[in-house]
Amino acid sequence: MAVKTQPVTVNLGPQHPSTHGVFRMRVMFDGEEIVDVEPVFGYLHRGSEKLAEERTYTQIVTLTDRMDYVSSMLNNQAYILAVEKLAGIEPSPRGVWLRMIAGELQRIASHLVATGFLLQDLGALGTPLIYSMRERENILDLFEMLCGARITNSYLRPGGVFMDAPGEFWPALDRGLDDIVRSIDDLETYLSGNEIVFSRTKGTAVLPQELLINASITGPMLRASGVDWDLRHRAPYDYYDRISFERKLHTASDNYARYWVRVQEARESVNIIRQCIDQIEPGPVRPSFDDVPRLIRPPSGDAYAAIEGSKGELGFYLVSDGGIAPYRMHVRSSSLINLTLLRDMLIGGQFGDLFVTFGSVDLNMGEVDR
Amino acid sequence: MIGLGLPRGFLITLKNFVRPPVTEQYPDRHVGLLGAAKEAGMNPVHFLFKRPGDSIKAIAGLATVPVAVTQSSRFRGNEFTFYEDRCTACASCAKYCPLGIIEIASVPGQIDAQEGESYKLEVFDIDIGRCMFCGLCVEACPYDALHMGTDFERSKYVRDELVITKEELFAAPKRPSAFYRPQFEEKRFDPFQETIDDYHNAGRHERPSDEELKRKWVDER
Amino acid sequence: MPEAFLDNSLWRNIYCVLAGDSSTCAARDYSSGFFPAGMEWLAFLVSAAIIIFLIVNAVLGGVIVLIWGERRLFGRFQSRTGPNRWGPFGTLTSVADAVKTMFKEDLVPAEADKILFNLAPVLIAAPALTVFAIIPWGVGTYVADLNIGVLFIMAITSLTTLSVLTAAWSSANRIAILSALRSVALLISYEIPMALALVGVIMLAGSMSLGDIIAAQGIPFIIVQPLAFFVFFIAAMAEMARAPFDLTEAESELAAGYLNDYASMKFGLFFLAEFMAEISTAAIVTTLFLSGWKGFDPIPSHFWFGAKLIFVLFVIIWFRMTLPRLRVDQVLKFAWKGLFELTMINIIVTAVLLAILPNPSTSELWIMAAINWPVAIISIWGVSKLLGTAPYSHPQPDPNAPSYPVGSESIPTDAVLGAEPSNAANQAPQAQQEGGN
Amino acid sequence: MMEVSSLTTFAFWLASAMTLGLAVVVVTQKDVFRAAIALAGSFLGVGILYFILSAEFVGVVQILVYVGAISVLMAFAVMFIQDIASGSRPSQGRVIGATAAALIFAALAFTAYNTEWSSIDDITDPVAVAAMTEGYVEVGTGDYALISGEAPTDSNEVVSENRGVLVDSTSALGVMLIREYMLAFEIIGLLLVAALIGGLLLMRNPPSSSKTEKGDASA
Repeated sequence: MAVKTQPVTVNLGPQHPSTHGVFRMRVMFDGEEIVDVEPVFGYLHRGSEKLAEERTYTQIVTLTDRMDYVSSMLNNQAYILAVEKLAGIEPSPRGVWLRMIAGELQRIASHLVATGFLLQDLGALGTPLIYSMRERENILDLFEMLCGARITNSYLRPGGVFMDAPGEFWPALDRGLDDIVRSIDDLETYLSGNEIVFSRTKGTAVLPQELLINASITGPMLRASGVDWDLRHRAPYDYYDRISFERKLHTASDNYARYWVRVQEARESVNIIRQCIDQIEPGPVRPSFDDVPRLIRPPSGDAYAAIEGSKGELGFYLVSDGGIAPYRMHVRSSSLINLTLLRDMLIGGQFGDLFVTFGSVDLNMGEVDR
Repeated sequence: MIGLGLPRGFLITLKNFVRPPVTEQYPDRHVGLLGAAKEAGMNPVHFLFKRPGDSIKAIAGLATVPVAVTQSSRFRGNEFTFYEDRCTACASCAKYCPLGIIEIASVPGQIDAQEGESYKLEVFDIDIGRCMFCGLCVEACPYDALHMGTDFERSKYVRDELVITKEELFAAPKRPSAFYRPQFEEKRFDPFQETIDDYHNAGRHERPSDEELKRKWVDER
Repeated sequence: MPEAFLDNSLWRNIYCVLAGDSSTCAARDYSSGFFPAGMEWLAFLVSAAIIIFLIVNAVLGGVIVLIWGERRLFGRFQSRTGPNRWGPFGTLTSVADAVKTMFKEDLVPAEADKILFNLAPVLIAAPALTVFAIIPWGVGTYVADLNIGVLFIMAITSLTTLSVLTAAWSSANRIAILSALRSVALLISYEIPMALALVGVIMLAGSMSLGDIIAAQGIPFIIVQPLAFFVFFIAAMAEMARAPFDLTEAESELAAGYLNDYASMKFGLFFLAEFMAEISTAAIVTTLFLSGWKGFDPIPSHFWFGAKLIFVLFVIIWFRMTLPRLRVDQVLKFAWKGLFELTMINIIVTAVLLAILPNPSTSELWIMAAINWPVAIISIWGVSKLLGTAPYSHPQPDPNAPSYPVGSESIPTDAVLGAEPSNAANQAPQAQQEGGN
Repeated sequence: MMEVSSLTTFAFWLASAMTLGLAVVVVTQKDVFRAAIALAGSFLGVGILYFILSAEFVGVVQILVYVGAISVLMAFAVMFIQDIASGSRPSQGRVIGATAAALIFAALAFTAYNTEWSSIDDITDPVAVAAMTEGYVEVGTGDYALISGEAPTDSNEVVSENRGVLVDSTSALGVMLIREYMLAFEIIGLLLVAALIGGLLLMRNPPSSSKTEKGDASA
C-alpha cells in the first residue's frame, strides 16, 4: 500500500535567479521528484545569424562577442578561423600565439564562471561565486590591457589580432597566472573536499557515454564521462599541435565530474598559456592590408571551422557568394546542443538538484538563443 | 579525507575574511584617519591636531576621497575624441560602423584647390545610445582623426541626449584612448592624466619641424 | 502575583518606582511610589507595558544592527567592503532599507486568501518576539524566569511552522507551497534532535529554567557537553532555516519560497522575524552552552552576555557564508540518521556519568568533559563515516594517443574510457585525485 | 493584591473567549485550512489557560504538541485535499457526532461541577502544605521531589510563600511517570512506536517501482 500523490506543474523562469539568463522550464513535480521537464527558450534571441548576412566579415566579429558573452574571445577565435578557412588567409604567427593566449585566458574565465555559478546554485550564498569572479576580474583586466574591453572584446581580426599586446601585459600575465593557480588551489581546498558539495553533486544527473555521444554533446560534459574528445588534441587548430597538455577526464559523468573536469581544465590552461609565452615569436600581429584588406571578399564557397570552446565544440559555418558579407552564417553552439539532454538529466531527480544540474551543463543563454 | 573538508573550507573563508577587500569603491572611497591624513599630505598625528573636524569625520567613517579609476590606456570608453582638423570627411568611420550610427554630412571646403582641397564637416553625430564600442570606426579612420575616448560617465535620462554632435565632440577634453593607436603607447601617453590638445600630436607620425616642412614643400618645388 | 517577579531586578526597579508603597517593595527600600496605594494593579500593567516596550525595541534595534553587521561581515567574507555609503560605516543602510520597505506598495495576489495572507506575518513575528521574554540578558535582567524555560523555547519556536504554512497556503503559489512542505519536514525533523540535545544539559543542570542552567555552569557546558552543543547548534541553524539548511527560502531554487508574494512591510515582518530568530538562537546558545552572563567580576554581566552573543552570531554568519545548501532528503537523513544517534549517545553517556557523579562539582565537570570529548569526536567521526560518500578514481588519457581529423570517422574506440559509467563509482577507490602528474 | 489577581481573572476570560470563539470558527468555517488555523489558535488559548492555572509544564506541552505539531500536521494534511475552499460535504453521521459531543460535554461539565475547587490561599492537602513549608513534596514512599528550588538569600520567606505547590510541576510529573505510572508510560511508548512503524509502512513505496530508488542511491 502506498500513498497516492498528484504531480504539480510549476513554471520556473524566465525570470528566476538561477536560470543563467532568461530560460523557462515547465517542471512537473511529484513531491520533490521531477516527473517531467519542458524547456522553453528563445527569450534572448537576437537574430545574430541573420544580422551577420548584412555585415562585412570584420563587422561580424562584434556580433560573435555577444553570443556567448562569458567567452567572447573563444567565439572570436572560432569565427576568425572560419573566415580564414573561407578566404584562404594565412595568419601571422604572433597574432595566432596572441589569440591562443587570449583564448585560453578566456577558457579559464569561463570555467571560473561556470564553477562559481554551479556553487551558487548549490546554495553557497555567493561566496565561491565571488571568489571565482574575483579571479575572473584579473583576467578581464588582462583583456582590457590587450584590447581595451573587458567582455565584448572584438580582439581578433582575420589573420591575427588587431594590435600587439602592450609591454606591461607580459609581466601582468605572469603575475595573473600565478594568482590563478593559487586561487584554483583555494577553490579546490574550499570545495572539492567539501562533503556537502560531494553529497550534492556525486551520483546526480548521471548520463551514459553512449547517450552523450549520440546526442553529440561535446566539451567538459563529454569528457566528464570518460570520452577523450578535445578538439585541441583531436583536430588541432592554430598552433595547438605545438603544445603538449593533459586532457582531464573523469568517468563518473555526474555533476561532480563535470565540475571537476572544469576546474582541472582551468588549471591545465595555465600550462598551455605558459607554453605559448615560451614559444611566442616577434613579428606583425596581422597580415598587411595588401594581403588581407579590410573588406574581405572570399570566393564563393563554404567553410566550417570549429574550436574547443569553453563549453564544447564551437563551430562557425560560413557560406560566401563572393560578396563582402556572408550569404549565410550558422553557429554550432555547444550550449544549445548540450541543453538537449536536459530532460534525461533531470527527470527522476530531485527538485533541489534541478538548478545544480542545469548549472553543471554550463549554459549561456546568449549562445543558446543567439 | 572524509570529515576534514568542511573545516578546511571554514579556514579558507576565514583567510578571505582577514584579507583586505578587493572592491574598488566608486566614485569616492571611504577612508579612515590614516587615509584622510595621507590624502591631505600630513602625518596622522599632525592631521589630528591641525584639522580636528576632519579627523573626527574620518574616525566616524564619513571621510571620503575621490577615486581615480585605474584603467588600461587602451580602454574603449565613450566620449570619442575627435580632431576636426585631421578629418577629411572621408566617412570611413560611418562605413565601417556595424550599426551605422555615425552620421556624416560634408560640403566642399572653401580652401583653394591649389593648397589642397578638403571637405568641411557639416554634421558629425554619433548615437552613443546604440554604440557598442567595438572601435571599428577608429580602426577605419585613415588620418587618426577619430579616437576612442576614455570617459565612461555619460549616463543621461533622455535617449536623445546620448547623441554626441560635432560641437560636443570638439569641446570635450582631448583624452584619446590608445586603442588602435600604437603611437600613443610609444609616447607613453596616459589619457587619464594628460590631454593631447594639438591635433598634430595625435597622428601616427611626429609633427615634422618647420624646417622639414619647408624643405619638403617649398624647396623641392 | 507580582511578588513572584520581584527577585528580578528588571521588574523590581520599574514596578517599585511606580508602586513603592506596597509592603514587599518597602522591604527592598523603595519608600514611595508614583501611583497611590491600592493602584498596584495599574502599576503592574504599566510596568509590564514598559518592559515589553523596552524589550521589543531593544530587539528591533538589535535586528537593525544585526542586519548591518551581517552584511558587513558577508562583505568581508566575500572580499568585498559591504555597505558603507549611508551613514558612518554604512550603519544607516538598514534604516534606509526599513524606510524603503515601509513605503513600498503592498501587493496582495488576486488569488490569495486575504485574511490568512495578512495574518501570516503577524503569526511569524509574534512567537519570534515571545522567545525574548525568558532570555536572561544579565544578572536579574529578564522578563520571566520560567522553570520550564527550555521547553518554552521549543514550544514557541515550533509555532513558526504554522506561520510558514499559512503564508505559503494563503498566497496561492505553487512554489510557496513547495517551500512550505520543505519547511514542515525540516522543522519537525530538527525539533527532535534539538530537544534531545538539550536533555543532556537539563540532566546536568537538574532544571529546565534558564537561570538555574546558567547557575549550574561551573564551566561552560560547551566544554562538558560538546556533542550536545554540536547537535543543538546544527539543529538550531536548521530551525532558523539558515544556510546550509535554507531549503525553505532556497533562492537559487525556489526564488524566495513562501515569501514570494509578500511585499512591503509584510515582507519586512518576515524579514524581521528571521533576524530575531537569529538573535534569539544565538542568545539561547550563549545561555545554555557558554554560561550566559557569567564572566570575570569587574566587567558587568550584560557585557559578557553581549560579547558571547556577538561571537555566536559571528559563527552563525561564518557558517552561512561557507556552506552550500543540502538537499531535502539529505537534510532529513542527516537529522534522523546522524543527529538523532548523536543525541542518543550523548544522553546515555551523560546519564551514566551522572549516575557515577551525581550533582557534579566544577572539578567533576572537568572529569565529565574529559570523557565526553573523546566520545564526541569518535561518534561524530563514526556518523560522518556512515553518512559520507567514498571518493572515486579519475582515469587519465594516454598522452600518446593519435590525433584524428574532425569528421573523418566516428569516435575512435580508444577515446572511450571506462565502459560502464554506472560501475565507475564501484571501481577501486582513490589513485590520482590531483590528476596524473 | 486583590486588583492584581483580578488581572489574572481578566486574562482568564480573555483566554477562554479566545478558546471558545476560535472553536466556534473551527466548526462554522467552510474553508478547511482556515478551520485548521483557527483550531491551532483554540489550542493556544487552552495552553494560556494552563499557564494561568500555574501548570506551566502542561501549558508548554499543550503548545508544543497541539499547536506546534498536531495543528501543523492537520494543516499539512489539508493541503492534500482537493477543492479546499468549498469545504467538505456534510457527513452522514452528523447526529451521532452531535450526540457524542453533547455527552462528552455533559460528562465534563458534571465532573467540573462536582469537583471541590480549592484556591492556593486555603490549601488543606497535607502534601501541598508540606511543599509550601518544606520546599519539597513526597511522591510515593520515601521519594521526594524538589518543588520551589533554592530561595534567594535575601528574601527567603517571600519566595517560599508565593511559589505554591503547583509551580514546579515538572519534576514531580517526571517522578510520578517513572515511579507510579511506569506501566502506563511504557505501554504508551510501545503504542507510539507501533504507530510510528505503521506510518512508515504506509509511506513506503511498493518494491516494484524501483524508479524512485535513483534519488536514494545518490547520497
